Amino acid sequence: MGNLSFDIAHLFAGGLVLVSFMLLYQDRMSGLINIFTLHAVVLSLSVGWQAYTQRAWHLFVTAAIALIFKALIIPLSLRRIMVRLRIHRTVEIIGGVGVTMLVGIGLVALSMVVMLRATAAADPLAREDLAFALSVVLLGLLMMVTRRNAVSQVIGFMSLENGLILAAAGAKGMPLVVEISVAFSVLIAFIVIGVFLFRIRERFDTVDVHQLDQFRGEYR
Amino acid sequence: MSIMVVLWSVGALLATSVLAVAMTGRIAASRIVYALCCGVCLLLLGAGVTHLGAVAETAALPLGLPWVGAHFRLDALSAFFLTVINLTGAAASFYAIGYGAHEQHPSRVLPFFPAFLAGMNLVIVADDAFSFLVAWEFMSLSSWALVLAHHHVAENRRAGFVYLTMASFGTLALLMAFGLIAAPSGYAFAAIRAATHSPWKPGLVLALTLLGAGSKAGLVPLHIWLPLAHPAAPSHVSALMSGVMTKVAVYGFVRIVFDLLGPPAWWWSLVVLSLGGVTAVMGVLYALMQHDLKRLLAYHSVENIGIIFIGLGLALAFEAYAMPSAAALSLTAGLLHVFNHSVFKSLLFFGAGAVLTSTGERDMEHLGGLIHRMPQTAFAFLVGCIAISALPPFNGFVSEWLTFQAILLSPQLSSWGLKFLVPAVGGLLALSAALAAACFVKAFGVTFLGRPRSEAAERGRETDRFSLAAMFVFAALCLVAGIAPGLFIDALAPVVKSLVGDRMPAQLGIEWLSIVPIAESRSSYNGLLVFVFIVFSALVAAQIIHRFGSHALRRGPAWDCGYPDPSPATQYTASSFAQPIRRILGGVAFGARERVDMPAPGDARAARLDITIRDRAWDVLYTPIARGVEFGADQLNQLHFLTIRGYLSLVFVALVGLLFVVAAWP
Amino acid sequence: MALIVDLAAQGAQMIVVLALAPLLLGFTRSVKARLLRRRGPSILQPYRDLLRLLRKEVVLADNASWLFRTAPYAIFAATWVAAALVPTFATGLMFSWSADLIAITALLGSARFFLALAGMDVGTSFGGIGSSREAMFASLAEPAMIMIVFIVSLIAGSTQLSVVAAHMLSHLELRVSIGLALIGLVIVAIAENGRIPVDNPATHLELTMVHEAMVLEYSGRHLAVIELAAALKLLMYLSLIACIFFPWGLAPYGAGPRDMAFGAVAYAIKLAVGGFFLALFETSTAKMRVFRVPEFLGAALMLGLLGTLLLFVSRSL
Amino acid sequence: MNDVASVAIGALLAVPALSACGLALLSSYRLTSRINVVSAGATFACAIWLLFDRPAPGQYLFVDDLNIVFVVLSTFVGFTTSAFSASYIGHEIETGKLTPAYMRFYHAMYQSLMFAMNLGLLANNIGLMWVAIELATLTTVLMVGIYRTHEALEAAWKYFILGSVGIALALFGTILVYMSAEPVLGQGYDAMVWTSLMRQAADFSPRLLNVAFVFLMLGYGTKVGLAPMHAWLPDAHAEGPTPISAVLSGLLLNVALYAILRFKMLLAANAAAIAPGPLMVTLGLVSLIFAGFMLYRRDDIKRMFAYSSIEHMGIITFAFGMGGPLANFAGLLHMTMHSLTKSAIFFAVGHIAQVKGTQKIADIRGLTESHPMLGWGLVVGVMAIAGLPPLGIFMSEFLVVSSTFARQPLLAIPLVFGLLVAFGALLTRITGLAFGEPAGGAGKVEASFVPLFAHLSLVLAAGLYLPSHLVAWFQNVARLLG
Repeated sequence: MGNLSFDIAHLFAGGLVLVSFMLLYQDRMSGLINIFTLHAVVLSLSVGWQAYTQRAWHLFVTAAIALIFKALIIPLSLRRIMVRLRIHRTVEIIGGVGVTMLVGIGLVALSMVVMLRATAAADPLAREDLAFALSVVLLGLLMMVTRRNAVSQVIGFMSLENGLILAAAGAKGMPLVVEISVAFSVLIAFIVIGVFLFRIRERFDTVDVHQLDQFRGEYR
Repeated sequence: MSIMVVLWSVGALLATSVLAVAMTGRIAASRIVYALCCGVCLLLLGAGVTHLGAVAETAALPLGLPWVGAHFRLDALSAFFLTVINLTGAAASFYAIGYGAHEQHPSRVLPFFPAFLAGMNLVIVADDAFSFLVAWEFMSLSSWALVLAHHHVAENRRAGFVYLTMASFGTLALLMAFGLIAAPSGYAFAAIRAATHSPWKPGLVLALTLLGAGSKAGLVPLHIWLPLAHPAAPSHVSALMSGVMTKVAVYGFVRIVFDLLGPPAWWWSLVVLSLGGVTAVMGVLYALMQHDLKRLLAYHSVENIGIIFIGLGLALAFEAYAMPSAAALSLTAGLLHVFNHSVFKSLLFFGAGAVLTSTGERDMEHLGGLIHRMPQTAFAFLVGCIAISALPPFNGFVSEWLTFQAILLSPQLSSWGLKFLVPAVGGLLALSAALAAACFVKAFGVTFLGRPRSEAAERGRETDRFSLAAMFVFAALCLVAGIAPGLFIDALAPVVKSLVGDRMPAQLGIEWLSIVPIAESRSSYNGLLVFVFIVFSALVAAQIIHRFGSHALRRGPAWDCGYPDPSPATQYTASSFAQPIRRILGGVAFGARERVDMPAPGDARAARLDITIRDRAWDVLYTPIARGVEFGADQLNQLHFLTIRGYLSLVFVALVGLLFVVAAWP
Repeated sequence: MALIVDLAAQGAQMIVVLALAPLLLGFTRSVKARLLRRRGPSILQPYRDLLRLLRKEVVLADNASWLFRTAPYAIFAATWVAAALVPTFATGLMFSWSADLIAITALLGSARFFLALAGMDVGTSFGGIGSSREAMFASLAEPAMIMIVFIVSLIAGSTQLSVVAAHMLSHLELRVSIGLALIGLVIVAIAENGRIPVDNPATHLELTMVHEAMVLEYSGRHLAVIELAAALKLLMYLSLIACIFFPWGLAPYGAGPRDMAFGAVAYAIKLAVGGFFLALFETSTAKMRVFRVPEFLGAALMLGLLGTLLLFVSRSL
Repeated sequence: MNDVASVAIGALLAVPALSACGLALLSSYRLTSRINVVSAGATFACAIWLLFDRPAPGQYLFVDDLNIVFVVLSTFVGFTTSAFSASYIGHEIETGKLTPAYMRFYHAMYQSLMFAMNLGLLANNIGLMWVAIELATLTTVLMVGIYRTHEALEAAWKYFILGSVGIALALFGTILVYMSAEPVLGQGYDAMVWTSLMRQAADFSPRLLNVAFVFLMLGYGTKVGLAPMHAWLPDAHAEGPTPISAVLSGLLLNVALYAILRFKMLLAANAAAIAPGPLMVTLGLVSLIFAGFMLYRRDDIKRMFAYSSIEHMGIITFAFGMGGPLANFAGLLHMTMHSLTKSAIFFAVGHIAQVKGTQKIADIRGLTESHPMLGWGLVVGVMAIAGLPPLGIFMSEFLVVSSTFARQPLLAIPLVFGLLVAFGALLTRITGLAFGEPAGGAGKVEASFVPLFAHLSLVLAAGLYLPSHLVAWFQNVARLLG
C-alpha cells in the first residue's frame, strides 16, 4: 500500500500547487473561473484520498463540500456575477506574468524548505501535504496581491482557503470540528462577499476594488 | 510628625482643588480658594522651617506602585525646598487674593492652582521613583492647564504644547534614569541608595538626569519652553513656575545626583559647569533682547538656573576630589541662590502682574512712567531688580559672592580640564551678572521710568493691597537675606552636610553678622555693615547738604541738551536700550540681524528698521527635530492611502520575510 | 579704647577720601592743562564748583520721580563706602572686613545701576543713550574687573584688600599675571571713570557723551553730589591700583600714628603720580568711537582671563 | 459549588446568545437598547461570579487566571458601552442616520459579538477559539458597514478582506500547532485542548511550533491591529457607529491579543522553540512608532484615536514580548487601562461628533468652553492615553520603560522615541480640540456621562492605588505568562 498511496497523495497535492500556478498565470476572467473549478476538484480528490488512506470517513464530507460547493456552486455564481456586472475583460496582473511566476516558484521553494525542515519527525505523507498546502496558501496570497479585480481577488482568497483545507485534511486525526468550521467559514465568507458585491453593485457600476480604493475616508 | 503634616496639607490642597471645581461660577470662589492655599502653604512653610535641622522622617502609604508603595520622606534637603516652595506659594496665594479678582476665567485657574502647589510639594517629599515621577508630571500637568488658562490666544496654546512636550520628554528621561539605577524591585530611594552600580551606569544616569531635570529647570538648550510658557500663565502662576517650579527641577537634580547616585566622577562637573555657564550667559543675553516684561523675566530664570548649576557643578568637582569643605561652600552657594532667586523672581513677577492688570500691557515698548502712577509697586519692583542684579546689600549678591569664593578655591583641583574650565566659567558668571544689571536697568527704566508710551500706561493705577503686601514682604526678605546671610547659610548647613558630608563653618557666631566662607583672612562679607554704611553715608550727605546747601527746587521742562521733544516716542525704548549689546554680542549669540529701509531723499515714506533675533536653540535643535517628525509623518502617511491590495502586499511581505527567518533559523 | 581708635582711623579714612577726591580731580586737570601748554584753572577749582552747585537751586524736570531725587545720594553713598573700604594709608581698618574686593566691585555696580536708572527717569533721548552705553561698557568692564580680582586673589590667597596688600608687600615677586592684571585694571579704571579714550568728561557733544548724558538733567545740589561721587570713584580706582600693585608705605594693622602719617604721605605721592600719568595718558590719546570701546574692554577681559588661566595652570606645576 | 460556576460559565455564553436572538425579533429601539444593557449587565455579573468561583476545566470551556482577566474586562466594557450605546443610538435614530430595522440588526449583532468574544476567551480548544474570533470578526464587519455610506461600506470591505486573510493565516497556524502536538498527545481532540497542550508543550516539535507561531502572530496580529497588518483598523473605527469603535478598541483587540498570549505561553514552555519575545517586541515597536507618526496627519477624530489604539497595542505587545514578571504585569495593566481609557475616549468622541455634527478635527475647537463636561472628559482621557500621571497608563508605562531600560537599554530608546512622537501628536490635537475659540455646533449634549466618567475615575484610581487582590491576581497571571 505505502508507496502507492503516498504517490497518489503526492500527485494530488502537487497537482493543487500546479493548478495554483495556472491561476496565477491566467489573465482572463472566464479562464480564471474554470481553473478555479479545477482547483476545487483537485482539492476534493486530494481530501478524498486522504480520507481513504487515513480511514477518516468524515473527511469525505469535506471532500464533498469542496466538490459541490467550490467546484459547482461558486463558479456558477461567479459566472452569473460576471454576466450581470458585464466583466469580460482580461485582468491586469501587476508586475507581469513572468515575474509573478518567478516569485511563485520562489514561494514554493520557500515553503518546501520551511515545512520539510520543520516536520522532519512527522510521517512523509503529512510532510509533503503540509509543504504543498503552504505553497498553495502563499500562492493564493500572491494572487490576491497581484490582481486588481475584486472577483479575481476573491478567487485568490478561495484558493488560499483550499490550501488550508488541504493542510487540515493532511493533519492526521484532526477533529471534525475543524473541517466543519472551515466549511462554515467559507460559506459565511462567500455569503458576506455576495452581500457585499450586491451592495456594491447597488451603488457602483463596478466591483473593481481599485475604484473603491479611491476614497480612504480622508483626502490626501 | 512633620511628614504627616506635609501629607495632610497636600491632601488639603487637593481638596481645595475639588472645592474650586465645586464653586465654579461663585464670585467668592477666588478669595476663598486663594486664602485656603495661603493658609496651607504657611502650614507647610512652618513644617519646612522647623524641620530644617531635624532628623529625617519617613512615611509610607499603600498607594502607587503596588509592591513598592508610596514612600515619603522629609529630610533636610526636602525641608529646605519645602521652605522655598511654600514661602513663594504662600506669597503667591496671598498676592492672588487681590490679583485673582482680575481673572477673566477664574474657573480655568482656580482648580489647578492648588493642584499645582500640591504637585510641587509632593515631588519634594516623594521617596520612591514612582511617586516622584507621578508628582513631577502632575506638577507639569497642572501647570500646563494654568498656562492654557487664557487659551484663546494662539500663542498660549503653542506655549502649552511646547511646554508639555518638553515636560514629557523630561519625565521620560528621568524615568529612564530611574530605570537604570533602580535595583530589581527597588524603586524606593532607600533601595536605590543602597544599590551598587556598574561603572558605566552613573554617567548615563547623570546625562539622563541633566536632560530630565534640565528640561524642567531650563538649562540651555532645553530652555525653549520656559520663555513661552511662563508669560502665558497668570502672573502669580508665572511667579510660581519661574520662582519655584524650576527649583523643584533643581531639587530633582540634587536628589538624584548628590544623594542617590553615590560618589561623583570628576568629569561630571565638567558637563554640569559648562552647561551652567552657557545657560547663565545665554539666558541673560536672551533676556536683554526681550521687550515683553514677563518673557524677559522668564529668560532671566534661565540665567539664574545657570548660576545655580554652576554652584552645583563646583560642588560635584570638589566632591570628586574629596574636598568636602569646598564642596559644602559651593553647594551652599547654589542652594542659597535657589532660595534667593525664588524670592526676587517671584517678587518681580508679582510686579509684572501688577503692571499687567493695571495697564493691560506686557510689552515694555508700550509702558513707561509707571513710577508716578504705581509708586509702591515701582519701589518693590526696584528692590527686586537690584537683588536680581546681584548688587549689594541685597540677597542676590550674597549667593553670587559665595559662588565666586568657591571658584577661587578651584586651583586646588587637580584635573586639567577643570583648571581651564573653572576660570572660564567664572568669567561667564561675572559676565552674566553684569549683563543682568544692564537688563534690569532696562526693565525697570523702560517700564517704570520716563514718560508713558501709550494711553494704557497713562491710565495705570496702583494695584490692590494684597498684591502690594505680598510684594513688600518679599522685598523685605530680599534685604534681610542680604544683610543677614549668615542666618540662611547656617540654616542650610544640615542640608549641605547630609549631601556632601561637610558644612560651611557656623556663621552666626561671627560678630557683626559677617559671613566667612573659609577663613577671615581669605574673604568675608558683611551685608549688614555695608547696608548700614550706605544708609548712614547717604543720610549724612543729605543732612549736610540740606543744612548747608540750598533747599530751592523748581520744576521745569526737561533740558535734554536744549532739544526737548514732547513726544514720548523719542525716549529710549527697550530695543534701543539693548542695541549696543545686541551689536557686540548679538551676531554670535542669536544671529541678530538689522535691516534698515531708508527711503531716498525726497521720498516721504517712513524709514523702517527691522530687527530679527532668533533663539539659536530652535534653529539648531528643535526646528530640525520638528522637521524630521513632519517628514516622517508625511512619508509614513502615504501608507494610509494604499489600496487593499497594497495592504495585503504588506502582510504578504511580512509573512514571507518571517518565513525566511524561520527557514534560516538554525 | 581700641574700638575708638579703630573707629577714628576708619572715620579718618572716610574723610580723607572725601576731601582728597576733588583735589585729585583738580590736580589732574591742571596737569593736563599744563601738558597742553595752558595755564588751566586752579587746582582747587573742583571745590569751588561743588560749592557753587550746592548753593544753586535745583531745576527738576516736570516728570522726574522720587527715584531721580534720591539716586544722587544712593550713588554717592555707594561710591563713598567703596572708596572708604580700599586701604589708602593703612590696612586693616575696622570695616575693611565687611567687604572684600568683589563686594567693592559690586558696590560700584550698585552706584552705576542707580546712575543708569536716573538717566532714564526723565524720559529724554540723551539720558537713554547714556544709560544704554553705560550698561554696555559695564557689562564688559565688570567681568574684566572680576577676572582681575581672580588674579589678585589667587596670588594673595584672599579677596580681602588688606590681606592682598600685606601679601604683595611681603612676597614681592614679578609675575606675568600681575602685569596682566595691572594693565587690565588700568583699562577698567579708565573706562569706569569715563576718561579719554572711552569717554570725555569735558564734553557735552551730544553723540559722544556717556556719563554726561546720564546726568544731563541734574542740576544744583544733586549735580554736586554726583560730581563728587565721580571724583570719589576716580580716587578709589587710583587707591585700588596703588594698594594692590604699589602697596609700599601702607601702615599695617594696629600701627601707631607714625606709621599712619608715613602711610598718608606715601599715599599722597602715589595719588599724585597716578594723577600725573592719567593726565599724560589722556593728552596723548584721542577718544575712540563708541563701538571700539567694547574691543578695548574686551582686551582687558581677555588679559584677565589669560592671567587667571596662567595662575590656575602654574599653581599645579 | 462547581455546579453554580458551571451555570455561570454557561450563562456567560447563553445570555448574549439568547439576547441576540431575542433582540433580532423586537423592534422598539427603546426597549431593545434597554434589554441590551440589561443583558450586558447580566453577562458582567456572571463574569464577576466566575472571578470568585471557577468550574473545573471542561472539554470545551475553561476558566483560569489568564482568561478571567480578559473576561471580566471585556464584559465590563461591554456593559458600559451598552449603556453608552443606548444614549448614542437614540440620537442616531432621531437624526435619521439609522432606521429601526437596522436597530434590530445592530442590537442582535452587539450581543452576538459579546457571545463570540466570551466564547473566544473561554474556549479550551484552539479550534473553538479560532471559530469564535472569526465570528467576532464577521459581526463587527457587519456593524462597521451599518451606515451603508460609501465610506462605511469601503471600511467594512477592507476590514473583511484583511480580516479574512488574517484569520486564514491564523487557521493555518492552528493546524500546525495541532500537527506538532499530535505525535505527543495522539490524534484527536486532546491535541487541541489548551489544558493538555500546556502540560505537554515541552515535548512538541519545536520547528513546527516556530512556523506555527509566525502564522499565528501574523494572523491574530491582524486582529490586534499590529502594523503592518493594521490597515483595517482605522477605517473600521472611524466609519462604524461609535459604540462599535469603543468595543473594537476596548475588547476585540484584546481578545486577539489573548490568543497570541496563549500561543506565546505555549512556545515559551518549549525550550527548543524560537523565543517568541523578539518577534513580539519587533512588531510592537514597529506598531508603536508607525502609529505615532501616523497620528500627526489625521484629520478625522475617530481615525486618530484608532491609530492611538494601534500604538498602545504596540506597547502592550512589546511589554509581553519583553516578558518577565514585571513587564508582563505592566502589559496586563496597560491592556486593562487602555481598554478603559480608549473606550471612555470613544464615548466622549461619540457625543462630540454628534453635537458638533462632524468628525473632522479641524472643525472642532474650544470644547472645554462650549461643552465643558465633554471637553474636560476628553482632555483627561487623552492625557491618560498619552501616559501622563496620575492616570493609570502612566503606571504601566513606567514599568515598561524602566524595566526595559534596566534589561535592554537599547530597546528602550526606540520605545521612548515612539512614546514621545505619539505624545506630541496627541497633544497637538487635544490642544486644538479642547482649547481656543469654540467652533462647530454648540447644541446641548443629551448624553449620559456615567460610562465616560466611570471609566475615567477607574483609570484615575488605578493610577494612584491598585488593590492588593488585583495586584496579586495580576502578578500571578504575569508569572503564568513567563
